[in-house]
Amino acid sequence: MKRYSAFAIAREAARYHTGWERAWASPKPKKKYDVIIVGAGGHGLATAYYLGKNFGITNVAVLEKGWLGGGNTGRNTTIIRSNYLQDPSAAIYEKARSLYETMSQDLNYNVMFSPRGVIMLAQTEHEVRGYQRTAHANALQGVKTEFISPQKVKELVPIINLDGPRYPVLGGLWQERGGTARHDAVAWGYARACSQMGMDIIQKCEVTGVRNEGGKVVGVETNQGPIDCDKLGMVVAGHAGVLAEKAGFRLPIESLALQALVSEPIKPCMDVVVMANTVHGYMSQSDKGEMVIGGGTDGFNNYTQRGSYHHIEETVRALVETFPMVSRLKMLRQWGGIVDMTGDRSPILSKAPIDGIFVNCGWGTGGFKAIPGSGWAMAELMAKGHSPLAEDFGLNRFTEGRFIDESVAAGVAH
Amino acid sequence: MLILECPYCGVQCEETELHADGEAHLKRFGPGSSDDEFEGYLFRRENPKGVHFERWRHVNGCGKYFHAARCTATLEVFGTYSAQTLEPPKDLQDKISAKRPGWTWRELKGEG
Amino acid sequence: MSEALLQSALNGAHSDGFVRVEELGVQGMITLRGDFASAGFAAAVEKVTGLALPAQRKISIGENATVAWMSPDELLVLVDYASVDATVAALTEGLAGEHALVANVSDARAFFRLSGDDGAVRDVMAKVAPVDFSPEAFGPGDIRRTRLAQVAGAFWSPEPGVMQVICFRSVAQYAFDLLRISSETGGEVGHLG
Amino acid sequence: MSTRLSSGGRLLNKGKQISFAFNGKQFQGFEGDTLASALLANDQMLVGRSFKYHRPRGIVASGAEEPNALVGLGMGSKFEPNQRATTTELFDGLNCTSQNHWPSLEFDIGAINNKMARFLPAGFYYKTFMAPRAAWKHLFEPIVRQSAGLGAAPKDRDADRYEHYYAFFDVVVIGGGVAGLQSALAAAKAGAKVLLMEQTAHWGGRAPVDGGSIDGAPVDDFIAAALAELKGMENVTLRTRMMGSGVYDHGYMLGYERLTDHTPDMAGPRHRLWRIRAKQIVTATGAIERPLSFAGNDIPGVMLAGALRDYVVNYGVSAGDRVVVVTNNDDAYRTALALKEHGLEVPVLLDARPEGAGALADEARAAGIRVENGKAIAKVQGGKRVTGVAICNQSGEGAVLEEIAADAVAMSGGWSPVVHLWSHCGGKLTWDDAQAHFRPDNSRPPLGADGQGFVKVAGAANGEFGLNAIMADATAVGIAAAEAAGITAATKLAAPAAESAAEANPAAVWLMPQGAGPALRMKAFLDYQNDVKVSDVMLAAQEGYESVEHTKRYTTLGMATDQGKLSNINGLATLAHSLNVDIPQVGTTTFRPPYTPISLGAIAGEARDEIFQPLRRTPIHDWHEEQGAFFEPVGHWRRPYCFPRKGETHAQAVSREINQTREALGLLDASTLGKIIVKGPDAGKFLDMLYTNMMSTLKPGKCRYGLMCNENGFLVDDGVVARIDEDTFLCHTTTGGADRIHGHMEDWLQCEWWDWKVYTANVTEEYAQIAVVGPKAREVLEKLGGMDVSKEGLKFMEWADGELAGIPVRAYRISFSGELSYEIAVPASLGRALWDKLLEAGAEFNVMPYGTEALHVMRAEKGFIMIGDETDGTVIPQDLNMQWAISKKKEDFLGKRAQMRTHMADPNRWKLVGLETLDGSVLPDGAYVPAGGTNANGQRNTQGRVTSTYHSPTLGKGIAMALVHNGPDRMGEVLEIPGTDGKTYKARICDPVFYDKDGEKQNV
Repeated sequence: MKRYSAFAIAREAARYHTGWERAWASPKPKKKYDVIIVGAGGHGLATAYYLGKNFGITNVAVLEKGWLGGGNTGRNTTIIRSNYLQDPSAAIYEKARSLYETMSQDLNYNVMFSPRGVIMLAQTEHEVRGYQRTAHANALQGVKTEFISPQKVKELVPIINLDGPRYPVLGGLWQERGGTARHDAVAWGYARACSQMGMDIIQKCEVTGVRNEGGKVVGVETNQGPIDCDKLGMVVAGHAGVLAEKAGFRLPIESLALQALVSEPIKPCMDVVVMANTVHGYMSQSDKGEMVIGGGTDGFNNYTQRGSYHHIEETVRALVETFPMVSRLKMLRQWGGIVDMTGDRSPILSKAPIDGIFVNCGWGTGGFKAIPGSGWAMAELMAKGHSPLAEDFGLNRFTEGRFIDESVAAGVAH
Repeated sequence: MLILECPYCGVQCEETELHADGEAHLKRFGPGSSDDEFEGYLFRRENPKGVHFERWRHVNGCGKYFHAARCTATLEVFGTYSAQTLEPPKDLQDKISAKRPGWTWRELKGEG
Repeated sequence: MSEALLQSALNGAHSDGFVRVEELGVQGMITLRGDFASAGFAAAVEKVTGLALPAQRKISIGENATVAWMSPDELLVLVDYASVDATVAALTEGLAGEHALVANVSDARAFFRLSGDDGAVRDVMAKVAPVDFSPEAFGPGDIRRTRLAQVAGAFWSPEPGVMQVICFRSVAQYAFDLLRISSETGGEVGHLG
Repeated sequence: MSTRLSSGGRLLNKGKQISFAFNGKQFQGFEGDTLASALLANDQMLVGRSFKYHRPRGIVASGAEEPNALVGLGMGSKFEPNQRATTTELFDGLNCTSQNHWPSLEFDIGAINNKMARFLPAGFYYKTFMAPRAAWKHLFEPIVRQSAGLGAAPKDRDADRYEHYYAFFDVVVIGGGVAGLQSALAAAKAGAKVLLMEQTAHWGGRAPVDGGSIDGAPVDDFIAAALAELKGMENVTLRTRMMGSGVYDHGYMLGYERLTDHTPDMAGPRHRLWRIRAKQIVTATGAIERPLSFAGNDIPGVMLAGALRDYVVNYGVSAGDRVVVVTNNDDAYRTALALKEHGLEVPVLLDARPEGAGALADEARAAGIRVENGKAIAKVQGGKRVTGVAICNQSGEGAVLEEIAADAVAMSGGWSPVVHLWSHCGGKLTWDDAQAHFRPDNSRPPLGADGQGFVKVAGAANGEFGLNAIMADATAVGIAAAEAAGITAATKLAAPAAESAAEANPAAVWLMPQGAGPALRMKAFLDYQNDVKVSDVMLAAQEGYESVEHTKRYTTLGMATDQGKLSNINGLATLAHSLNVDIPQVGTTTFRPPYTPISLGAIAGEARDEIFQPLRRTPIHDWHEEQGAFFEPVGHWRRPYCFPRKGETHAQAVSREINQTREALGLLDASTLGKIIVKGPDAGKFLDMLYTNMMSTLKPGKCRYGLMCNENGFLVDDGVVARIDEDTFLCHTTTGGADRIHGHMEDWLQCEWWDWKVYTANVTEEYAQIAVVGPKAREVLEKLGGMDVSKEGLKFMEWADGELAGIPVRAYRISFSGELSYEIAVPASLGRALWDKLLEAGAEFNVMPYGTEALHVMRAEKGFIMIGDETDGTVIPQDLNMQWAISKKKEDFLGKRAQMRTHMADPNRWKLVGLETLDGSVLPDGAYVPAGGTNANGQRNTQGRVTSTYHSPTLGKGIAMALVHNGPDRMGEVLEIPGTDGKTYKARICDPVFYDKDGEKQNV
C-alpha cells in the first residue's frame, strides 16, 4: 500500500486523484483465524494493530456488526487526557496519551492529535483539594499535570467567566499535553494499518453466537457464517453485555445513553479543552470551529442511541454560565451513544470465565482517550495471558472489593 | 424523555420528576452469602436489549419508589407497579409475553 | 413573646409583572404520615381538622384547616401558624395507638401566592413546572407535587386567578426570583389565557 | 443584476421602507422582506465565502435550507454569528456583516485555497501534515483553524433572556402550509386539542406561490378561510415564528419560538422554548428542492428554481434579467412561467429528460419559452456572479453545443420531503423510485410509550405532490391523528377538491451531464458551504469509505450548518452510483435534532445569573452577607468559610475565629446539617441496619454518634442520632447528606423492608441550628435563660427541649470541636432572632461567629474525621480505626457483608494516623507519601496520603491526618512527603488527636 504524504497528494492531483487505493480491504471471512476481535471500533482495531505490531500475530479478523468506527469512537467529544487519580487508570491513560503523540507517524495517517491542553476547573474548595490530590498523585505516576491559579485559567481561556455568581473558578488541574484528536481518523488509521498487515476487517458481520468446547472458545457464529478461532476478544463497548450473554456469562455492565452536541462553527475563540465538573459541562473547539460539548448520561438502561433531552439542557445552562458568550451560539446537532458502565466506572480488561475469551469493555464515558493504551494492553493480555497495564482491571476486583474509583477526585466526567 | 405513570399518585410523570434507580427485584445477600452471590447482587445487573424491570423514584412528587417494565431497545413502557412486590404482577407478565413472543419472566434469580 | 420575632423566608416580598407574585409569610404546616386505610387515622384527622381524608391528589379546604394529599401515606395539614402546636398535640393524641408520624414543618417551607388573570397565572406556572395547566387538567381542588424549574414544589389553585405555591424555605429566594422573572411584562404567553 | 421589480411582492408592505446595513453599506428594503430578499433587491449577489476553498457564495434558497447566506447579525451584546439571511426578517436598523473572509468579502486572501483546490480533495489532511511531528500543533492546525470557522465569536455577555414553557396537546401539527392548516382543521374538528405551528411569520407555505385552486378558489382564499376557522376554535392554538425543532421519545417535542428576533427592541424574552407533550405529532413540513450537480453550480446567481420563484412572487425581487432554467422535473416550469409573467427573460429552459413533461411544459411553450429536452448545463460561466451558461447534451460527456449569456440560473433537481422530524425518534424511510426521493415509511413510525406510532406525516412531507393529493392526505392524517390520540370524531371533515397542473415524473439526474469527466466533477458542488464536490464523494467511495457515514465524515458532506438539507440526497445518490448499488442500499445518515440550529440561550432558558441554580440559604444567611462573610459553595448551599475583618487575610480570620472560640465563645450556623425523623415501632431495628453502630439501645434523651455505610461497605455519612422517645429518633446527617440519606432510608423501607413499621420525615429546614461553642458557652446560654444547661442538668451527649430567651429550642450537648458545646435547634423562623440574642448576650465574651474552615481545623485538632475529607467513597470505617463504632453484636447491617471481602479485610489497607511536620510547616493538601521503587508500570510506589491538613492556631504548627500503610504501628516514624511545589516535607506519624486527648474541655 502506498504511503500518504504531500508528495503523494501532488502526484495524485495530476491525475485527478484516480490512483488512490482503498484505505482498507473488504474481504470475505476465512474459515479460521488465530484471533478474532469482535468490534471494529477504536479499541478493537487498536487491539488488532498491536497484536500484529508488538507480537507478530497477524492472522486476525476484526468483525464489525455495522461500519467500522461507527460506535462510540465516532460519537465522542475526542478529549484526550491522563490526569487520573488512581495508579492503574493513570498508567493506562498515560500510555494511551503517549501513543497518541506519535500515532500519526506510526500509522502514516494524520489523526490530528492536538495537544492543546486540558483544564479541569476547580469551583469548590472540595474540588480544589481533589485536584491538588490528583496533581500530587500524577507527579509520582509520571503524568505531567499542574494545579493552576484562576489567573492562569483566564489566560488560557479568555472567554471564561471567572466570577460566576454561583461557582467562582478557584483554580484548575492543567494537563498541557492533553488535548484532542480526530476521532474517525483514529479508527480509519488503525483499520488501514491492520489491513496493511494482512488482517481482515469484516464489516456488516454480526456475531450471533459464541461456540465453546469444554469451556474453551472455538469460534463464533455470524450472519456471514461460522468462523473459527483460537482466541476471541470482545471489544464492543455498549453491547458488551449482550455479547457476553451470547457467550454464556454475565458482565458487571449497564448500558446507558450518553449525549453530546456541537454548536455552529465560529472562528477560533478557545484553544484548550475545559471541563467543569461542578456544573457538569465540558467544551472544546474543533478545528472546524464548532464548540464540542459533552453532556451527561441517562440514569436508565438504554440502547437507542438517543438520550433524554434534559441532559442537553443541563449541560448547556452550565456552559452558558461558565462561558457567557456561548449563549448566542446555536446548537447545530445533538446525538447519543451507548456507553458501558461498570460498578466502579472503571474499565474491564480481563480474561473471561470461558477459556480463550478476553473482554475489553466498561470504558463508560471516557473510552476514546484510552484507545491506543487499551489496545496495547489488550493485545498483550491476549498474546501473553497477562499485562501489567491490564492487571488491576480484571473482573475479579468486583468479587474482592478492590475497586478503581475515579469519582473520588471529582473526576467523574470524561 | 420518558413518561412513566406513578402507580402511587397516578401522575403521568415526566422523566425530570423521576429518578432512575437501576434493576428491580434484586434479592439482597447479606452476611452468610458467598462471594459470588454477593458480587452478583451488587454488580452483575441485568442489562438486556429488550424487556427490563427497573426501579424509579417519584422524587419530585410523592417520593415513592415504584417499578417499571420497559423495553430498552424501543423505550416502550409495558407498565408500572408497586415496589412492594417480589415479581411483576401476573397480568403485566402476560401482557409482555403477548407483545414480545417468547418472553417469560425469569426464575427469581439466585445469582447471575 | 416569640411571635414578634418571627421571620418568614422572604418577609413578604412581592413583585408585579403581568401576574402578581407575593410571599405569604409564616403558615402553619404539619406533615402527617400514617395508614389511610385505618379507621382511627381518618377519624383523628377529621376530628382535628373537620375534614375527611382527601382523595388522591386532592386538597380539601376547610374553615380552620386545609388538608392535602401528598402521597398514599402522607398528608399536609395547613392551619394558622399560631395554632400549629395545638394541632400537632391534638393529632398526636388522636393518633395514640396508631403507627403514625406527626411533624411540624411550618418553618421548613416558603409559601407564595400568584394572582391575576387566570390564564396568565397558569401561563406563568407552565413556564416553571412540567404540568398541564389547562383548566380541564388542573382545577380547584387539585394539588400537584412536582418541581418548579430546579427545586421541588407543590401548588394548588384555591380559586380562579390564584395559585398557591409551596417550596422549601432555603430555596425561597430562588423560587421567588423564578416566578418574578417568569411573570415579567413582555413575557406574556397568551396560551392558557 | 438582481433587483426589485415593480410587480410581485405579496408579503411586502411597500408602504413601509426599512433601512439596514450590510458590511457597513446602507441599503433599503420593505417591511415583510427577509434579509435575503432585501440583499437581492440591492443587487448584493455575493454574500459570503465557503468554508474550505473560500469560494464566493450567493443566496441559493429562500428558506431554512439555505447553506450560503449566513451573516453576523447585530452588535455587541446582541451579536449573533451564522444567522441565516433567508429566515431573518428585515427590521429597521438591522446591521449585519458577511463571514469567513479576510480582509474583505470581495478580496479574500483565503481564496488561495480555491486555487489549490486540486491539491485539497476530500480527506487530504489525513494524508499529510504529519512531519515533523510538532508541526501539526504549531503550524498546520492553527492555519486550518483560522481558515475554518465561519462566523466571528460573540464577545459580550448576551443581553437577552430566554424562557421555557410546558404545553400539552392531543395533536401538534408542525408546518403552517396548506397541508398543515388542513390537518389541524381535521384534527380540531374531530375534537382534539391542537397546536399548529409555523416557522415563518406567514401562513400558507409554498402553495400560494405554486398556484392551483382549492374548492375552485385561489389557494389564498382557502388559507384565509382555514385560518379564520381555526382562530375561532377554542381547542386550537396557532403560533407563527415557531419551529418544530426536535421530536423526542414519548411524544416530547421542542417548539422554538422566536419572539423578538424580528423586533429586537421589544421587551420580553428573545426565544421561548416550548417543551411539548403531544399524544400525536403531525409533520406537515413540506419538501425541499434539490440542486443539480453541474460544473459551476455554486457560482452566485445559481439558485434553486423554487427560490427564484419565491423571490419574484413573495418579495418582488428578481435574481437576474436573463435566467436559464435547468431541471429534471415539471415544477421548474412554474419558475420559468413566473419569471416570464413578471417581465423577465428566460432564454432557455433545459429539461434533462428526453421527453415527457406535463401540462406546464405546454404552458411554457405557449408563453414563448424555448424548451430544450435532453439538454443539460455543461458549465456555468462567471466568478463572483453568473455571466452565462454552456449547454450540452445530458447523455454525453459535456461537449458544448451552445453558450448563452445569462445572469442567473434556476435549477431544480426534484423535491425531497422534509423527513427530519419524522426521523428524529426512529421513523423509517422508504425510497420512492418514481419521485426519486426518500419519503416516510408509514408502516414504521417512531414508537411511543405504548409501543404505537406517535408521528404522522401529511402532504408533501409525506411524498404527496399535487394539490389534490396533498389536501386529501392532510385531511385523512389529521383525522387519523385525532383518533390515535383517543378522540373519536363525531363528524369527519371532508377533504376539499383541489386542482393543480398534472405533472410528469421527474428523472433521476445525479450528475449533469451524466458522463461528466473529472474536470467537470471537480466543479460540480454537492455541499456548498463545506465545498464538497461530486469528485470528493467518488474519491471516498474509491478509497473504501463506503458506508454513507464514512463518506459523510471523510468528505464532510452534510456536516455544515444546513446539515445537508440540500446536499444529502445528491451526495448519497452519487455514492450509490460510485459503488454501483441502489440508493436504498446506501441509506441515509441519521437525522438528529434540531431541524435548524437553535440558540444555546434558549436551551438554557431562564437558568442564568441569580437563578442559574437554586442557591440555598439558611435563616441566618442575610446576617452572614451583611457581615461580609466569605462564602464557599457546599452543594447548593452557601456557607460562610470565614468572616474576614478589614485588612485580614482569610487565614488570619480563621485563626482569630478558632482562638476566640477555644478561649471564650464562638457561634456556628449549623442549620445546613440534615435532620431526619425516624419513627415507628421498628425504628430502632431499622437504624441498626442503617448504622454500623447499635442504635436500638440508645436511651431516650441521649445522643450517639453513628456511621453509615453503603451496601458496598464504604462510609457514606455520619452524624449524631438523638432518641426522642421510645418510637422516635432524630438522625443528623452531613450538610450534603440530608436528601441523599433520606432517600436512602426510604429506599430500604419501601423496597426491602416494607413490612417494617417505620416512617421518616426530612425536617432539615424546619430548624435553624446554632452551635454555641467554647468555655463561655454555658454562661451565655444561662444568660439567655429558660432552661437548665448545667453540667448535670444537660450532660454531654444528652439533649433537652426548653426555651432560651423565650424562644422554644431543643438543645443538644454535643461537640465537634472538643470544647464545651451546645447545638441549639430552633424553628427556622426564629433562627435569626436567637442568633441575634446570642450575639447580644455573648458580646461581653467577645463572641465570634466562625465559618466552615474554623470548624474543619478545630475538628482536625481534635482528631475527628470529616466525611469527604478522610472519606472519599473508597474508605471503610476500619481504615479510620473506628472499629469502636462497628457493632460486633449485630448479625447484619448495610455494608457488613461487603466489609468481609478479601480486599476490605486486608491488613495492608492504609490506616488513619496524625502527622505533624518537623518544622511546623503545613503539609500540602492531597499529598502522597512515596515508598521505595516503582511498580510494573513505572509509577512510584506509595505508602499513604494526606487526607486533611491545616495550620493549627491552637498548637501553632501544621497538623494533618493521613492514611498510611501500617500507620498505627509506626508512631514516631518520620515520612518524607514531596509537594508539587518542589519541596519535600518531613512529618512524624502521631496520634490523630492533637488536642485535649482526654476530653477535659468538652466535659466541663
